[in-house]
Amino acid sequence: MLAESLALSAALFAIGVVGVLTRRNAIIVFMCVELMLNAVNLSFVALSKLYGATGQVFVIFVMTVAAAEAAVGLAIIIAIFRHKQTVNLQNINLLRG
Amino acid sequence: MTSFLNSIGYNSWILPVLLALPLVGAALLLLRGTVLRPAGATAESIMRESRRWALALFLVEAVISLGLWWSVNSTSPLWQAGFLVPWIPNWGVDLRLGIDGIAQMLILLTTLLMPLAVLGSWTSIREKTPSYYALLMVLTTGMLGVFMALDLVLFYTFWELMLVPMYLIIGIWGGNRRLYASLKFFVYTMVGSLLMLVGILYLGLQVPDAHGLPVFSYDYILANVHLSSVQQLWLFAAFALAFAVKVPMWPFHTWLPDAHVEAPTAGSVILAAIMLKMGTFGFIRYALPLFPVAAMHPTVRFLFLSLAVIGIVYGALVAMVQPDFKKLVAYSSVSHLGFVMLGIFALTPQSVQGALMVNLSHGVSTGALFLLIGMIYERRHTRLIEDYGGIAAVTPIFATILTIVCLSSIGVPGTNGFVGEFLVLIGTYRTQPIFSVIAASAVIFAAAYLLWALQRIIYNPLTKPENKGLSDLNRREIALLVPLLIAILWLGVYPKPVLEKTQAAADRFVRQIESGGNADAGPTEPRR
Amino acid sequence: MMTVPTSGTHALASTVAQFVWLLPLLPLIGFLINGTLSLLAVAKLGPDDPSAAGHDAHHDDHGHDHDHGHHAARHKFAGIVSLVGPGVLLLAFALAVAIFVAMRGVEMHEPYLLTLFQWMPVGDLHIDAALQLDPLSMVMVLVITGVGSLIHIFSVGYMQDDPGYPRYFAYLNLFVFFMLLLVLGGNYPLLFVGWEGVGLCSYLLIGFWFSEKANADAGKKAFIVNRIGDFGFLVAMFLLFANVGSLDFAGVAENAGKLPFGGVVITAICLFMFLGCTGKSAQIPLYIWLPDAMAGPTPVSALIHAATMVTAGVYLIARSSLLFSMAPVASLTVAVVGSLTALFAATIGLKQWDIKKVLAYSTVSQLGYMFIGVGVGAYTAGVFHLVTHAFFKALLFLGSGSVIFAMHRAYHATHNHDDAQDMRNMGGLRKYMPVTWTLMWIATLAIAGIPPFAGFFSKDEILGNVFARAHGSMLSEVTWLGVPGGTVLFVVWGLGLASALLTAIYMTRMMLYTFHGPNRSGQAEQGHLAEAPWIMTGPLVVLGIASAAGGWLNLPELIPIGPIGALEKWLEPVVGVATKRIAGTEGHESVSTEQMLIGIAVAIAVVGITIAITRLKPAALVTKKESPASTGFARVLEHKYFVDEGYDAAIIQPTVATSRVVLWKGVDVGLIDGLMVNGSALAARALGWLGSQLQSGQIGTYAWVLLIGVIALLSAFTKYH
Amino acid sequence: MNYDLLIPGQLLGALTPDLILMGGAMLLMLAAAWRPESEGHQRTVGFGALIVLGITFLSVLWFGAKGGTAGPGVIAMDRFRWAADIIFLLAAMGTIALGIEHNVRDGIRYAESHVLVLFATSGMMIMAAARDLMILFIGLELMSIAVYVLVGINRRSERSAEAALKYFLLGAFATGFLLYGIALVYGATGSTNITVIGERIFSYQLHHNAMLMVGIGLLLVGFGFKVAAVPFHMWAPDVYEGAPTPITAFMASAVKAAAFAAFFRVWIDAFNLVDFAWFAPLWWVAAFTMIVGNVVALSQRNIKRMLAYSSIAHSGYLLLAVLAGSRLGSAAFLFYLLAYTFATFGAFAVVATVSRAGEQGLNIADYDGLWLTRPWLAAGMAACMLALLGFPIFGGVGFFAKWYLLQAALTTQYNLIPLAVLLVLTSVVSAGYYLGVIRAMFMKPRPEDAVEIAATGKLTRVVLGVTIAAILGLGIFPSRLVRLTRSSVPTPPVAALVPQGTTSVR
Amino acid sequence: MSNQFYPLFYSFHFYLFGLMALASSLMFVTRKSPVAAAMWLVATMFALAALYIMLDAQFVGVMQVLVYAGAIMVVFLFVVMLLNLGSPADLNDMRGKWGRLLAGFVGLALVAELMALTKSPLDLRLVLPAATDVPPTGGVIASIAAPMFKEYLLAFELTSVLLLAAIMGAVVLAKKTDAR
Repeated sequence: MLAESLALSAALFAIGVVGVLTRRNAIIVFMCVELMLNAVNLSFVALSKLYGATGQVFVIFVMTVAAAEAAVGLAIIIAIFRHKQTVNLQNINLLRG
Repeated sequence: MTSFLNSIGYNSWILPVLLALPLVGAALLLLRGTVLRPAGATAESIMRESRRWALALFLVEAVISLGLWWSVNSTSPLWQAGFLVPWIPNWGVDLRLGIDGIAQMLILLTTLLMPLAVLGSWTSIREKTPSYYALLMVLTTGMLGVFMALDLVLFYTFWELMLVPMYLIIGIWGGNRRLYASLKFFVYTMVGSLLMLVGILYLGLQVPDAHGLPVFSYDYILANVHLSSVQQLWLFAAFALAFAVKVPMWPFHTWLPDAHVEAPTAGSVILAAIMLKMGTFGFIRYALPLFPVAAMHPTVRFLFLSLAVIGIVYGALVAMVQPDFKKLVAYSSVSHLGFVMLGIFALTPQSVQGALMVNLSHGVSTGALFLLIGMIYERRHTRLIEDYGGIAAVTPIFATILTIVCLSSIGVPGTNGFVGEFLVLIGTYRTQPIFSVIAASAVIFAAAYLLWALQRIIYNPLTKPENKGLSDLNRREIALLVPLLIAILWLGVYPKPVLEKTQAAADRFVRQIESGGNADAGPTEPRR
Repeated sequence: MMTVPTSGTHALASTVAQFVWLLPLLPLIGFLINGTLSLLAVAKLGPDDPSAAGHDAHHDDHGHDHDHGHHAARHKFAGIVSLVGPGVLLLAFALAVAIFVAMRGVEMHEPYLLTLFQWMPVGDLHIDAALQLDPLSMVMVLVITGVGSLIHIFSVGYMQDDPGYPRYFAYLNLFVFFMLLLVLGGNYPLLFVGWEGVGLCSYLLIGFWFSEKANADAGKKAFIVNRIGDFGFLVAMFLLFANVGSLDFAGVAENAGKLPFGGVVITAICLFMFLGCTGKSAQIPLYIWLPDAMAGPTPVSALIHAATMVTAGVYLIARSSLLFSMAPVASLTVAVVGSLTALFAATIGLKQWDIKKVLAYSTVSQLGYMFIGVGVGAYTAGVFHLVTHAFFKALLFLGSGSVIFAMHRAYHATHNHDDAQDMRNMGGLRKYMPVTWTLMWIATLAIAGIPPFAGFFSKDEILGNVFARAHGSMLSEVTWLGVPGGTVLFVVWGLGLASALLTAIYMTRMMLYTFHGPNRSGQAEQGHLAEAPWIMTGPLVVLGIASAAGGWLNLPELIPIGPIGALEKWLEPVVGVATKRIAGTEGHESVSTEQMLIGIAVAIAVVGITIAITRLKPAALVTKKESPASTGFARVLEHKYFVDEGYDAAIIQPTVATSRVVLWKGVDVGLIDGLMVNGSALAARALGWLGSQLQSGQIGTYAWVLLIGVIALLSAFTKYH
Repeated sequence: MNYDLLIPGQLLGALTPDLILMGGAMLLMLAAAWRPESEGHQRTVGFGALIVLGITFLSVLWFGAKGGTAGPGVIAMDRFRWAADIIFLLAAMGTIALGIEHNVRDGIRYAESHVLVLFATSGMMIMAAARDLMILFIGLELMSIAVYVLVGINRRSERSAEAALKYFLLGAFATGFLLYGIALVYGATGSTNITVIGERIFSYQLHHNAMLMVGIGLLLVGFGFKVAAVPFHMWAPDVYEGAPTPITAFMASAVKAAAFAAFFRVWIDAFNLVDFAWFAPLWWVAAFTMIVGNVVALSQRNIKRMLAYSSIAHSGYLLLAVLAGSRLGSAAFLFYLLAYTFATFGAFAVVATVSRAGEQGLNIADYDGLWLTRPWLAAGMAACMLALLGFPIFGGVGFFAKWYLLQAALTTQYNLIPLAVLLVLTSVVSAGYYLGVIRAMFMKPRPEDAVEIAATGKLTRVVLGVTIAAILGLGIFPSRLVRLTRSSVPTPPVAALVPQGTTSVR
Repeated sequence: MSNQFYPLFYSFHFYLFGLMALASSLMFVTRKSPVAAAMWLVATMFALAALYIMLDAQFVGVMQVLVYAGAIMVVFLFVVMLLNLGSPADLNDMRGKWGRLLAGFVGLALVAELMALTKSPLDLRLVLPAATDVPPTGGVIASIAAPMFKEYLLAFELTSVLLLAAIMGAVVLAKKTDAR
């Protein structure tokens, strides 16, 4: 099932990417990134079948990182919402050029 | 004189001292203008003080450099007044100085012109004078360094060193379009020189020393680096571009008119008299000896001869229709420097010597022209030829000197201009008759543009009321022009001492190139 | 100045000739003194700080109006200048005479060479500052210093009221210096120094009254046109050095023989050299500057534009006779151009109204004669005509100067602003200036070729030589542009005769309109017309004598009224070889032919004068103001065949326009600066602007760009499995 | 000594400087929370942070001087690491020094901002040390998360918040790629250890393994994002502009340096053998980075944006060192990074001085005639601009940095001459905007209505003085630095790790 | 790749959960409402957790449910609610039709390129013999604990620093802006 897992991982990753490209809500974009990380996790888990439990350790680390990112990311989104009253990325383009 | 100079070890310290002195002066002057600025100083008092110090420093520089006239044995195959201190050993870069007859003349030209440049700025530069004179000093170091360096990286450093002061001099104290002109000057020069940088690097890495480190010593590269003709071609292109921009050869010349027109008087003088010479010097010292096969490849040679001749004729023709006198002189520089390039690439003893002579005499004549323009500009605040006319009636001394200088620029025999051009042309004729004949036609155009301008400035009816009140030159101005007039006549009537000094180096150059670079004639290591 | 006589063994070395360097030095000293005085007189040094001084508008200095004659007061240095200016010339003349005497005492097989210092020693090129004294240069030196002295003296009177008095003498002295350098220089480059130097002085003197645009224009034109010729001279020198290996006269003489006779090289050398001569000596196609040069003071016209400088071309060819004798085609070219110029200028001279212009075209025409002479290898004849022409043309110019002086004084007195040089404003001056009238008639007869005046002998010798060479000489045996040399020379001879006829006509016309008939200068002015002071008439008298008796310098065998062929013998060491080479063995005509030739020449001169006297009606003339514009061919002649306009339209304007529109605005500003330099800068900026437009501030866009990068990168990486 | 990294005690020993920094950061975090936020407290903590950095710096110097090697394991003990650490620490000190005064002006009173700089720096030090992709990843995240916050630390500023959001979202996006790349490389080689990866590629002939290729490609995306290489650079200008100026300086120097250090080590140690695959893509990335960075910088009016694009361009130059990939490349790389850090800090110190609260005074037009009122400031800025331009003497060490890069490029077996030529040509373009600043400062008059520039703070003065002195001093005497960087190259562990349970191919 | 035989039951469920993950992730990216999208993401995570367990990574599967779906996603939802972004009406969230099409296309291209990774077989020599069949002694947790606290001790400790920094950062950013 390794090949299938890797393929599924790639597909999920691509879906996450497509989500980033199509969505304009900052939170949803962020969630799409989370999906990408989950897809990578799947790869790690699948590979751990092959190389031992190290891959699973990586997944734990990635989860931690994701949690940390979530904390900071959501704080940032709240901060911008305070300024703009929106999280629509289309309206967030003060910095340009 | 020689024994006296030997007794004080002149040759062992003169080059570094010449380089360091202006830098020290610049630092002191800058400090005086800022941190150590006396209480209650006005712009006027600062101006008076800084110009006095600058003049004093440049006079000292000029006087001590005069010893080179005697101390340098120009017939020796060795570098003279050599100086060597390691700089960046890991990169094979050293402070390696030394000169030959050619460099000697250019150094003297530089040191002797700088006091005049200061005098030319005496009253016309009134703002930020300490910085101005400090920049002039740094510029001097850069220019002298270019003529002294025997290490390619060092050479490049000096080459670039003079760019910034000149950029600032044009950009800060220049005319209305100074921003455009200064940027153009800078970028133009940089395009060429950066490619040369790559070329220098490539050369230095060719034959590493015993420790596998690159070597950038000129002599070492000349002796040890053997390149294929394709390599030579590329490298020659990189070097030649840098120098051709500086010379400037057609079609890389368009920075020159703008830079000249916008620069303050001293800037124009230095640009024309010395900086352009660095380009030709580069060809003689670096581009040709290092890559003789490429340079003497028929196509390349033909190209450069053509560009030189195009520059000669084109510069003259375009100069003819310039409404701005400074621009006219700028284009005339293009024409004159074309002679130098023609002489170099024609590669006969006469043409090369002639090229060196044109180098010097263009420095003197064009320097004087720019000084004169500066003087009249200070009075009338216009450089347009049409704004003058008939002023010989009110400013006879100005008119007389301007006439003499113009004549020397035209190349009337008996003045310096003739000797160089004649030698270039007669030498060139032996190997490149067609080019020589086309170039000789410039004697007509030169007369046309300069005399036409002369007529419209000092002759014709004195109709403009503003011109009727013009005051003639003052004592300072006359005093600063007289040395140039003497040089004009001296070089024209009795150029032999100068020709003798450059003879050995020029002959060596010709032999070097003709023998395809592996000549044993190249100067060897400097004395330590 | 270091004097290192290299020819210490020469017979002249121990004579006064060793001071030959003093010859040019004397006028140089004069120049320096006068020049300094000139500047001292006018110098008002500016303020120490010109930029601060600004323009003080109350500076009411407008007194320096250089129009001559407006200032009654003499120059403050007039005394010392009057002493120095002509003084140095007289000293030089004295020295020249002394050297001449010394030379007569020794056998001059080879020239006396005095090397002062090395000038341009580069590799195998050795150019010394060396003076060369030989019979030819001696002749020239005598003419220059002699005629020059007279003209200097004349100038003291003529220029007396001019505010630029010291400047004038400075220039004049400088001119003599360069002229002496020209004839004394021991090699071509040094000769060239003098050559250009005299051009320079001519420039300065033509534009002496520079506040008039026309004068300044004329000076500039003279210089530039001369420069075209100098270009040729330069190329000739390059050719010489490249092919002969030397630029010394001695070296050239030694090595020129190695060149193939009549070959391309020698012909090219000679033709380029002749191009130089056409510039300096005002031949077709470069003659155009000389008539304009009359803008200078009249003594200048006499000295520079008649007697000395313009003959430098003739001197050069005589000096290079060895070369020309080896290039028959070139020699024929010289003769043909000379003859065409002679005729062409003479026709223009027919319709000029300005008295000096008439003389100017006459000079051009006579120079053509000289070139015919040296062209056909009659070097002595050419030089002979040079000398006699120096006498009578200087006289004519000075005479006209004296007329203009009188006219000007009269106009000045009555505040009339009419043209003082236009013959339509003159007439009947004989009454007021009889001395001038007499002397000018002598000169006129001389130039027309009436025996026994000087011009008759020299002109006849030239025409005779042409005729002789035409049937049986080296020249007659070659073809010139496909035409046999003999035929060419016959044509030349014919043209020479024709111009002799015209010369007689226009000279007589000039005399008639100026001195005869009723006076047209106006009632008021007539009272002020008077003969010039003695300082001006004195030199005229001397020149008159010379014009009358100059023929005795080189009498033909047919007229044995004195030493036969003195000049020919004198010049034999210099031009003898070349003359013989061209003339060949069968050079001489029979006595009867020669007699016939003389007869024809005299007849033509007489006919010309007669035609002029009978056909021209001075009484019918009206003043310049009232004259209607001429029409038809007369108009063409009056406008000098529109040659100036033609040059202007065909060469000058296109060159200037091309330079401005195509080269400067097009190539420089447009192509290189606009397209390449600023264009690339602009392109970079435009690209930058585009790039910053892409930077829209939208995270989505950024993610898109990033992803495109990802896809591109991955596609590069996935091709390796 | 040789550290056996499998023994926890020795591992900690090998991490001494990092631990000092992290410990100090934690202590300061407590200190920051100890008192209510105020300007004075912010300043106190800032000085504390400087002290912590100083101690760390000394320990790094000590390690660098003493040397020491490490056995197989997750971190390296080579001088490359210490050299990189020196750059991070210098930048961090500069950031805090500028930050203390800048915070006061902008009304940022959180002492935590300095603590976050310390955290970010410790992340960087981990990155420079990491010999394992996982460690590298966590170090990178530690750095990134801290910097995300720092960018948005000016809570009053909408721009700051926007910059933080952009940086965060795109950063997280790019992290996804990086992580996926790590996973795939792991999948292809069975290890995340850089040394082992390199060895396995060699011993198992993985040169054309597709998973490895895709993995490398994705890693390149991840690193490319962090170093702001085109086309992953789009965030940089916006974020640089929006971030508080000291943080911008920090990002332009330290963050980039850390990413590059890790990038360099991974590329040289792990993927050296598959250069055929990454060489061409990276070549093009480098070329585009130079071109886009320099060209777009030309049209900038805001000086921070301009410096952002300039920073992009410099990433392109640095990629040349990665491409050269040699020992000399490493030396040139470190040399360049150091020179660039100095120049950047000098420039941003001036920017911080000239700017005013509320993101004012950041346009190049605000520099018009600066020379007339603040000559030293203008001179300093000019030196920095010329250093960034790579100009000899006046630009000091900037020239030698470029020179070294070119030297590295021309001494490899790869044909980097076209890229070297592109480097110099784009440098010419860069003259267009660097000189623009000089031109504004020196050649234009000071506008009548120009706002007076506040006095330069003491710390800013120190930063400026030190950087300028370093730029000019090293520009005249670069020899020692050359020697140091030449000896600071990534070195493999002393005893190569032999993969267990596998048989060697040969 | 591994040519190990899998029972049909196992395969069926593997594919089932795989398809669920795929389908719910597609739903996730296409929902307009943030809340709905978040719920679909949670579904994806559950499906993935099931897959983890099927891949013998039971501990990770549990962590996935607890940490990811349970904690992280709750925080997401919390923020959505906090900012009152619940209703889709006031959001023009999605790109236009062309944007979506293009994104889909680009996504396919990306998948195609990523799929290349499956093209070359993994080198079996790399595979640890112990990991192929024999279940590790000490249970599932021990097999994870060993590398985590030995080889990756450093990484583990670093994550704690990371979390610390993140917490502090979040606090600093989310604190109420003080009045100026």
